[in-house]
Amino acid sequence: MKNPAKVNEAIRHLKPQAAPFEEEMSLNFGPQHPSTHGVLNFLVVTDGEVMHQALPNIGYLHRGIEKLAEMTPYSGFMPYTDRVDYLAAMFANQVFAMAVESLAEIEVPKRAEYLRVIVCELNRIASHFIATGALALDLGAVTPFVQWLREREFINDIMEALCGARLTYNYMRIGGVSVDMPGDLPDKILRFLDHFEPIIDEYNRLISNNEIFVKRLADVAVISPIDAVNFGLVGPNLRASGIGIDLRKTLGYSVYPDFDFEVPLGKGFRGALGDAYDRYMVRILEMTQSCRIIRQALEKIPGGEYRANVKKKLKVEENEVYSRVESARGEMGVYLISDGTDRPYRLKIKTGSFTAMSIVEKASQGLMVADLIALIGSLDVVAPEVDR
Amino acid sequence: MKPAEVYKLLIDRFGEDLILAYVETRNPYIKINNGYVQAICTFLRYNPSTKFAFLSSISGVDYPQRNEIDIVYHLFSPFLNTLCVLKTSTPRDLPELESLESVWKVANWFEREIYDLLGVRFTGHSNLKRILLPDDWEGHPLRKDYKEKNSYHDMETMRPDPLKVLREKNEKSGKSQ
Amino acid sequence: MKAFADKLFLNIFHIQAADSPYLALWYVLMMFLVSFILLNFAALFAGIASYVERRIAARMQNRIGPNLVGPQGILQWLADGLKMFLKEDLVPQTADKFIFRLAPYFVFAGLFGAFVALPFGYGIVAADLNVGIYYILAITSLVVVGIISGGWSSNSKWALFGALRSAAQIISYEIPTGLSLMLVVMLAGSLSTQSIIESQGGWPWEWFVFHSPFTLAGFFIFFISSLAEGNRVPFDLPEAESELVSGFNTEYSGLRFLIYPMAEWANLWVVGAMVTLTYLGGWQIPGVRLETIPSSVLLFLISITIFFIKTLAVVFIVIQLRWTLPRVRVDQMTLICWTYLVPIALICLIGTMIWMLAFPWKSVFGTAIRILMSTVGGSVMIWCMLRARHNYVIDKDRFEKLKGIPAWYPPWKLP
Amino acid sequence: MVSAMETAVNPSVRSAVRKYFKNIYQLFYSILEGMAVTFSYLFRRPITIQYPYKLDKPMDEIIPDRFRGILGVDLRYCIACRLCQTTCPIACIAIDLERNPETKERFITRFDIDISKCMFCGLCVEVCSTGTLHHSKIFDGTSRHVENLVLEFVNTPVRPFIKPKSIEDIPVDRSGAITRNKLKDFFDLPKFRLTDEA
Repeated sequence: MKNPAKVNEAIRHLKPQAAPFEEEMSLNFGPQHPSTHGVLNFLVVTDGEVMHQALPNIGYLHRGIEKLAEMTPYSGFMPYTDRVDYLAAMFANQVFAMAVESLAEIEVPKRAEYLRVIVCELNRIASHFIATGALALDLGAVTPFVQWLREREFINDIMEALCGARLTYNYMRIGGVSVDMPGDLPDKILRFLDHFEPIIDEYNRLISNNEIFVKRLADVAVISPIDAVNFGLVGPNLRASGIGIDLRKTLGYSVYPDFDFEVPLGKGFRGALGDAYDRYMVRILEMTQSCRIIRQALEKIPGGEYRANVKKKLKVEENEVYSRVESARGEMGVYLISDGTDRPYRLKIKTGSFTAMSIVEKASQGLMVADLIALIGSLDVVAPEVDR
Repeated sequence: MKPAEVYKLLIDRFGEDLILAYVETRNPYIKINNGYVQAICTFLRYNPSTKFAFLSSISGVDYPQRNEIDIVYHLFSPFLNTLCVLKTSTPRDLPELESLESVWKVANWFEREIYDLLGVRFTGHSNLKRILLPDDWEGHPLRKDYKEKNSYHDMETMRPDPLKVLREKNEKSGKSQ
Repeated sequence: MKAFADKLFLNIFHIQAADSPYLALWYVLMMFLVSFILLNFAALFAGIASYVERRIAARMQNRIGPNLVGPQGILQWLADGLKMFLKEDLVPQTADKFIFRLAPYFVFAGLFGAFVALPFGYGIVAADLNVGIYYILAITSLVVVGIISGGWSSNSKWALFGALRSAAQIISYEIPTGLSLMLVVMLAGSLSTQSIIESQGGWPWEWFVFHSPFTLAGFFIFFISSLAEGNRVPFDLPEAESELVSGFNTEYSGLRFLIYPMAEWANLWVVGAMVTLTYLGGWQIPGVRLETIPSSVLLFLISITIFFIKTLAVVFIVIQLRWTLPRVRVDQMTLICWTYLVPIALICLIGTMIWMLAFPWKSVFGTAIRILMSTVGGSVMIWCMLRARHNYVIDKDRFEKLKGIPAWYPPWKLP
Repeated sequence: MVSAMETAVNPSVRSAVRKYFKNIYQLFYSILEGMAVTFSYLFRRPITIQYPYKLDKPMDEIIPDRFRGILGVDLRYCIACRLCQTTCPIACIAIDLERNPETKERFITRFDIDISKCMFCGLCVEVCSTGTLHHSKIFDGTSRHVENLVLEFVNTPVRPFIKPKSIEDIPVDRSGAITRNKLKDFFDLPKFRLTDEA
């Protein structure tokens, strides 16, 4: 840009401490850009291929879901939670249902919990498809992304047969789930898993082990464990930095203690600990674990009711709760305050992408423009989840 | 260590002036004095017996009746496997609190969000700007008395409800009799 | 070319061309005819290659690909081209309009000029220049002028990024390209494309690629650096769509935009033909001596077919690479060039010199090494096929169980 | 850049050389493996279907029964309880009831659904006790005017459904095809346009 003063003026409100460079160029990365996942905007401050910093500018998809919650009855809010994170809608469903159940002291039937776990893990796999596939797509490899989309289509079909929707499931209800699974669904899921598990291996041969891909991600955008904690990273991003916090294990909510699974941690697979490749690889490894959980859940699933008796017009006593689940993007929390009426007094949704997004400002310093997309892709940021 | 024990620890350390109350709810919270948020959080984070390393979320709640805004901090300690909820109030007319940015970097964005949606100012925050809404937005939407403007930069914020339009049209033509 | 024109003149008018007063006119006429044919060949190839590439890519991604325009979508490229024709030609307001309009012509001229010196079969070459290789290297360098000026003049930061990347890329990769071509020039003793082919043989062990371990390395260096010069994946940095939106051609539209992808696909042929003629024995027919080819029309046609098959095989591999590999970063791109390709190319150059002196072409040891190396090359290919089969078999039954339909679907069968 | 520099400045020259050639080997090996994968896909069946040109079976059979498509209303069974109206979180259902002043009979005079607003959550269908409201299997509800997306199910006032004596009196004929035809009319006929008034 011709006028450095203008540049500094433009970025001043985003980052006052940014030292002005004489030969600086500010570049609008997004909101319409092929590899910002959703509508995001980064102001890239650069003087060539190497960036000084990328300043995220969010809010393009802010829909005020928290405000909407204050106007919607408890039972009617479930469809809105689908829209928080459209790639992993089940988790938002679950965390909201868990919050209300905890407040209203509703006992969820065992079968419903198992059904929840099955669909959540399927959804986690589907979400990681997009995360890992889109990362490969951002780095220029188109085929892996399409391969994963194909696999995701099977999961979408399963979900469609189960609850009638492919993306915005609205499957869970306060006190259970909306419908029991059809009789042939376990077989369908098992057949999918049989097909899918060797495909992970094949996918690794196609792209994960590819030397160019490894070189693009290894040692790029390293997030140290201290930074990860400081910036509140959650989920796979945190575990990639070597910190083994998985709410499924630590909290043991729902029926997760019944299952035998591992929490894959980043250990510097091909580079430093906590680099982009670790974040990618942790997601790939998590898929296998999700498959294990689904298999166990299908084996152990008890019969019986799938939905507790809940009043249609649910009123909750004055109380408050903060419930959390391990979503595909890490800890997703709902802070819910009830005031005795049939709608929440305040509902706050804490998402993993929001905190993951805030680290971009720091982690992007000194990266190249091409690495920025690797960083965003490996953090698996979903724009609507950031903005809510 | 249960939240009640954390409360006892805090009372021992800071006294009743700073740690106001311990309230039993689903997630019991500790009510703290709004002037000492940073000190208490720093203590909780670095004290070897608590080690609340993670700031899970910061939320703001508007209470027009009390004329106060509550700010709620959810701290999580993986070592104790405990969630610690700190709550503090700030007057609604001039909401102001200490920023926790020096304790957890992630507080930066959480506080910006609360500033954006509830209008709470955080002193010592490096970059207190609106984060979700445009910079020239008026009002703070999560306040209970917030009324949305009809237009923003000459753009309508509402579209006519087709159901209402249809009803009016039908009534005009006398179809619905 | 001149000889061919003379011969044609004799056959049509039954007088020696040199005797005719219209000699110059005849030559000009023939020149126009040849350039017309070449341009059309290049454009047709670019069009059809675009369709074929999309179909192949689709199959690699479990899709069908374009299949609506014409039978099996074979006219898709025409529809796309027509659409581009009808689009408005937008020039950004702040662009340097003259250079912006001029830039595509450089690209056009640079790539299509290369076709002049490329052979298609025995004796079929528009101009059998005695500096053919040098000419092709020189004229394809014109492309970068078009890319840089196009990217710079559109006054867009993304386009500028693309243009500068392209400059860095082409300047770096000219060197390994030139060095690895030098091996061939050394072996053939000529810069003419035809005589390079003529100095090779029909059988794999008579190709330059298996002449010595050094030429084998040189072959890969040449292949990689021609990918880089043609902006193909993994070196498509100038237009990296996920990084730079569309790179240097972001601001182009309509027919001016069409030139860029068309040149890219026409470049596929240039890459394929160059690799074929320098290292893979060109149009040489196994077991047939050169002198017998002109006497038989059949052999003549076979030579053309062989050249086309080899070229298209290389083109297929280039396409497959594009749909397999991610893109390298810009610093890795230069790094690959300067730390791997250039030093190895230099070593190969010296190594080939010594090899040529130590084991002449016809010596027993040289032949044995060539046969051995071609066997190794063949076994690597077989290993690749076995791996592909392994990948297919591993999921075959499970897919069949999942979907209820057989997984086998040969590529020539069209859905 | 950093990683490359680190590999270049290795303390041991020998291991650096080994790494140099290992890099080349790994590059070639992984590329060949990747190409083997893509090549094998040339022999696998395309997974996509050519909607709507070539379908193995009709769309109704492909779509599962639980599919949440555009809402359909079978007015014969509507008891006008308005549960759907109150349940809908976004208020896209409008039901009007009117009473004939002479005969004291109630009539449903309006049953409109604003499909442009509907988010297909299925909560209304869940509360509908008679099965009046149901999801059809229609998913392509495109229209040129957003106003056309208001589905009007009542043309002439309808009497609410009265529970028959036995369950056998209710015929089970709520198939997707009927609903489809029903809805088709609503899409084809431009019902009203906001622009007409202006």
